[in-house]
Amino acid sequence: MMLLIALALGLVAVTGTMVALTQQPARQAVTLSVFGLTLAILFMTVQAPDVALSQLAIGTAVVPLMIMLTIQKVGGSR
Amino acid sequence: MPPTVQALPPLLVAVPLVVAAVLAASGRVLPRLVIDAASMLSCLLVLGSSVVLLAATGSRRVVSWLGGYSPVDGSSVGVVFVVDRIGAGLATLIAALVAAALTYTWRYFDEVESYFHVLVLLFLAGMVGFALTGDLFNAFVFFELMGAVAYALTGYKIEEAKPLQGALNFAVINSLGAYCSLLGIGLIYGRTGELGFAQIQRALIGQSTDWLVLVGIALVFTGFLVKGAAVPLHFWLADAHAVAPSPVCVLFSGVMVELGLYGVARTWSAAFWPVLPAERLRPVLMAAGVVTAVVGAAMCLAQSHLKRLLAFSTVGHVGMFLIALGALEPAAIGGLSIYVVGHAAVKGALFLCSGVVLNARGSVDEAELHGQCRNLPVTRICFLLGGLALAALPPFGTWLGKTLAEDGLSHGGFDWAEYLLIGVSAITGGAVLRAGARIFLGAGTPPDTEGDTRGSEEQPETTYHLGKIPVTMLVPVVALLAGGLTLGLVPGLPTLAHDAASQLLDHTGYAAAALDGVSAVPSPAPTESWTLSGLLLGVLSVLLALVVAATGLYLHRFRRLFSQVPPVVTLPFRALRTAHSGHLGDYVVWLLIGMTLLTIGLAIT
Amino acid sequence: MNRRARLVLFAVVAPVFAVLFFLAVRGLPSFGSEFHPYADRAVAVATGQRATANVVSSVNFDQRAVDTLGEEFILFGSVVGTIVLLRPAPEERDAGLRPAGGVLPTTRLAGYLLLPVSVLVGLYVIAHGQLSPGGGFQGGVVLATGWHLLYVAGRYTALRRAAPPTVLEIAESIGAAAYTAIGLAGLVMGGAFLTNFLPTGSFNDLLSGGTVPLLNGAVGVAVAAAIVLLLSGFLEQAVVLRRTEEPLAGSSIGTEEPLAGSSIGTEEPLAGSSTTVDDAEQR
Amino acid sequence: MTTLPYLVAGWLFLVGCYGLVTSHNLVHTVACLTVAQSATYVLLLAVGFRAGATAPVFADVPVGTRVVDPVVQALSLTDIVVAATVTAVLLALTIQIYKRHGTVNPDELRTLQD
Repeated sequence: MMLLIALALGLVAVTGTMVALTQQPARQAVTLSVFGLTLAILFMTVQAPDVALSQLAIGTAVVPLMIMLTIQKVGGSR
Repeated sequence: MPPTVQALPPLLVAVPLVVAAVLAASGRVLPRLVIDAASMLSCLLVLGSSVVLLAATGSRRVVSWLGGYSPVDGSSVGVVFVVDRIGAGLATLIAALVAAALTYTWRYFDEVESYFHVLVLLFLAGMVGFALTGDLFNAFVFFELMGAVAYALTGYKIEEAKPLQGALNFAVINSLGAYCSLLGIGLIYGRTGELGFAQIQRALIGQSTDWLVLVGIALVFTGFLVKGAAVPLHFWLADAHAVAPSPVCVLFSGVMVELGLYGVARTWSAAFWPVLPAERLRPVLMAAGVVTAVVGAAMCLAQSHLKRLLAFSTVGHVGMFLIALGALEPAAIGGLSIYVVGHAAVKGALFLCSGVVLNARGSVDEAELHGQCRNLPVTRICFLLGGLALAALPPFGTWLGKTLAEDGLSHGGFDWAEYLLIGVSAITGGAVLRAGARIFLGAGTPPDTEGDTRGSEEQPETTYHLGKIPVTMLVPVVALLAGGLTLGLVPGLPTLAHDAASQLLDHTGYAAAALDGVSAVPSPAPTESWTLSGLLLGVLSVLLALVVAATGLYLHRFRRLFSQVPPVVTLPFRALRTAHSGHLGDYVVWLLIGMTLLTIGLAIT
Repeated sequence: MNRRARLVLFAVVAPVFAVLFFLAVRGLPSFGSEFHPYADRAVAVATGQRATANVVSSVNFDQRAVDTLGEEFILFGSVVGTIVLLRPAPEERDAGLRPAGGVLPTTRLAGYLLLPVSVLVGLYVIAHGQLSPGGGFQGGVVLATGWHLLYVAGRYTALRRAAPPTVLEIAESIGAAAYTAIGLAGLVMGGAFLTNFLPTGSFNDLLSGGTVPLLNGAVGVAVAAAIVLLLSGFLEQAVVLRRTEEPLAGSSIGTEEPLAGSSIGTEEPLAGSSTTVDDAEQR
Repeated sequence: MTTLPYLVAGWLFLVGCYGLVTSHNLVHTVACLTVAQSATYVLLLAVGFRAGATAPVFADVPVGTRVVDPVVQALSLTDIVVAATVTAVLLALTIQIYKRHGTVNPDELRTLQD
């Protein structure tokens, strides 16, 4: 179990770093969605299914969707 | 005490929330008058209940366990509201300021729907909840409620460029500060396993002061001090205040910022003191206060945008509040609590005056308005009087509070603080008087203001330039000033304030009230009121303010005298202004610097 | 500060923060420890007198229900704030909707079929909040995203017709007001605000938990309506509102790689009319 | 492993801040803010973890089973919703800034310089 948690933590750290380092707007929504997914996995491994469900719904769907729509509005310009 | 008093604290939060929800649902069909009346009525309801609570807290703390989870053997799973005199007083102040803002708004915005009122009511509930709660995470929730609503209120004027940027800076920095607080809450929870202030306090007794609690406390304080605008966490303040609608500025400057400082005082006194003795916290608060006061005063002088000038004067005052708070003893904090109320009234009136000017003349730029507002008689008197009151003109509440705080400070051995307080209030008051004299009296010449944030591109908040200022705009201005004046004349107020401060600083009494049901408080012992020297010092700071104003107005006549100012003097000043860049990235770096300095400060003292 | 100065300062302060944080967490109980006094009490209350199998729900909707009240109104305030901020400025107009097309019949069918499924799942998750993982938030979000399958399936018009913003705003307000009203009922019936005044039923029953399922329901309605409102606010910005001087056909998608690549993942109605006119380039 | 989860939380906060400091695009800024916020859930849930315990839901396990801390989970739930809504407000501001300033690059927003 601890191994799974460690693995999930590693994934979260890596994908979180990717979000911060991804400056291209077009990819923002995707990296953020992946980050949200890894967080949800982490929450499952630490026995927090309620939080994982919320994170899955909000962090991987709603927030990236809003970001995507915003990017669509403000354009891909840097 | 009848049990109904215990029901009041949650009602103070619930009533504006319900009314806000109902107004949001029916705002499209209700006439504007009904919306105005309903929000005003609920605000007055909160005001009345706060006054009842204020009266009830004379003899005891009012403790309400939400959800009915009254503690058994000193422990509970619920959330508690613990109302003491300071909490009830803050709730009263909040409701009074919201009432003033709502009166002013009666004719202010042309929007037909109820959104503005809904947001203001939510803001009211958030602030009151924050003032009353006795639980760390619950405080975070109300902190965020205040925040989320405040960001939207700041950016309310979407037709303009500046409010949007100001709102964004405000939102990002405040959110980041709130996350710092939450990280801190996590750390503290890891050590104590508790979230209630009183439970945390009891869990911390006997613990050593290690890095965990120091960093945890510093993180919690960082969030509060971002809202409380302590340098270098203050950058958002001027950006947001300069651009938010004027009635909203009244709430921001008058009480929201002060609630940040209240958060520090409350969490320290009710929860963290066992691991953070006063000797450790005092120098940190005082150092932060001195820097904040100096930066605020210096920046205040440099502004020509009226609302930005007032915003920086708030920063200067926050510095003074921090110094008085830093004494951590009842006399200074008693004075401080009067000072905060007086400042809220006076600053509120000044912000509303600039709103009137903006609507009447389409600008809030000091240079552009030179002599333009001679024919706004009421506003003119109120603005200039407000400037004098800000410089602590006796017998305004600002003066009474300041002189009591100064007495408390010098009794505690901080004589230097007295001079600093006089200097800062003279400078900020002087800057306001300078701007007022130029705008309303046509004194001096237009100043030279290149590259500043100018106040000339602001757009009025009504769609038409008001030919005649509606009386609903002037009533709150006059009422606020009158309130600020009366505050200084209420007999026995110093005793009540001193008593309130003693309650705030009574660590174990708070925990006993929350957890053991021992809520009675000792009846106040009469304390000394103001002295003759305090009166004279008040007059002195007003005279100094007049000198500052005159210097600002007629500086050009002495230009030759100043042409040889060595760069040693001008350089820090210029650097200071460059630091206020309006750039988010800068502000984030400053936030991290502030947080680390705070931790290191708490660690080395 | 210029960019370089900013980075240098960050490079100085970040390691200091890191060291302080490291020192701090060394003082925490080691990961996975047994020390959780509040948690033990919360579990005892939830499984004992309150008969709420999902202890997280018991904490959220009963023991610390006021946190959720605040959170509910943060959501509510943010939605109102977003509506206020995204209201059309004077120079903007409704550019009408893009011509339909680009949606394959299979996609449309999938969208329509998935809609009832997700609504059912959402309702189930809300109703079982006191028993199993899930509840008002999670179910509300599922409901809201289900609603947006209509967008994938058909067009934005379908969404608007199905749930005009007014109705949603009212639903959201009612959800938020209901939560507070249940709290006030607790004050009247049980003597304390937000107290769980209903009979708690028997453990692990669908109707157990007293007011917890009711509050869950209120939150579910409010969250679902709020998320739909938020998303449609952004959709409206991205799809419908144009500046008056802009050509009608012009889309603000700057590249030929519009939404299709990302999470909606189907042939986008937007893609059909996409051109390479870019708002920013026009300036 | 005794402090790794806490350190990941600290890392997320700092990485989020780094993103905020270096951002060229307000949408990216908002994304980075959510990364900084995610540090708070990771920390809270890590603090509440109990080795070998199950989730705090007694649907399938008997009462009395060791469970992880439900309180921090409730806090994290609240926090997640708060994060999403604040993100919405920030993105709405970003859209309006784009309309009024013609850019979403923080380096080019110059209206509030002192």
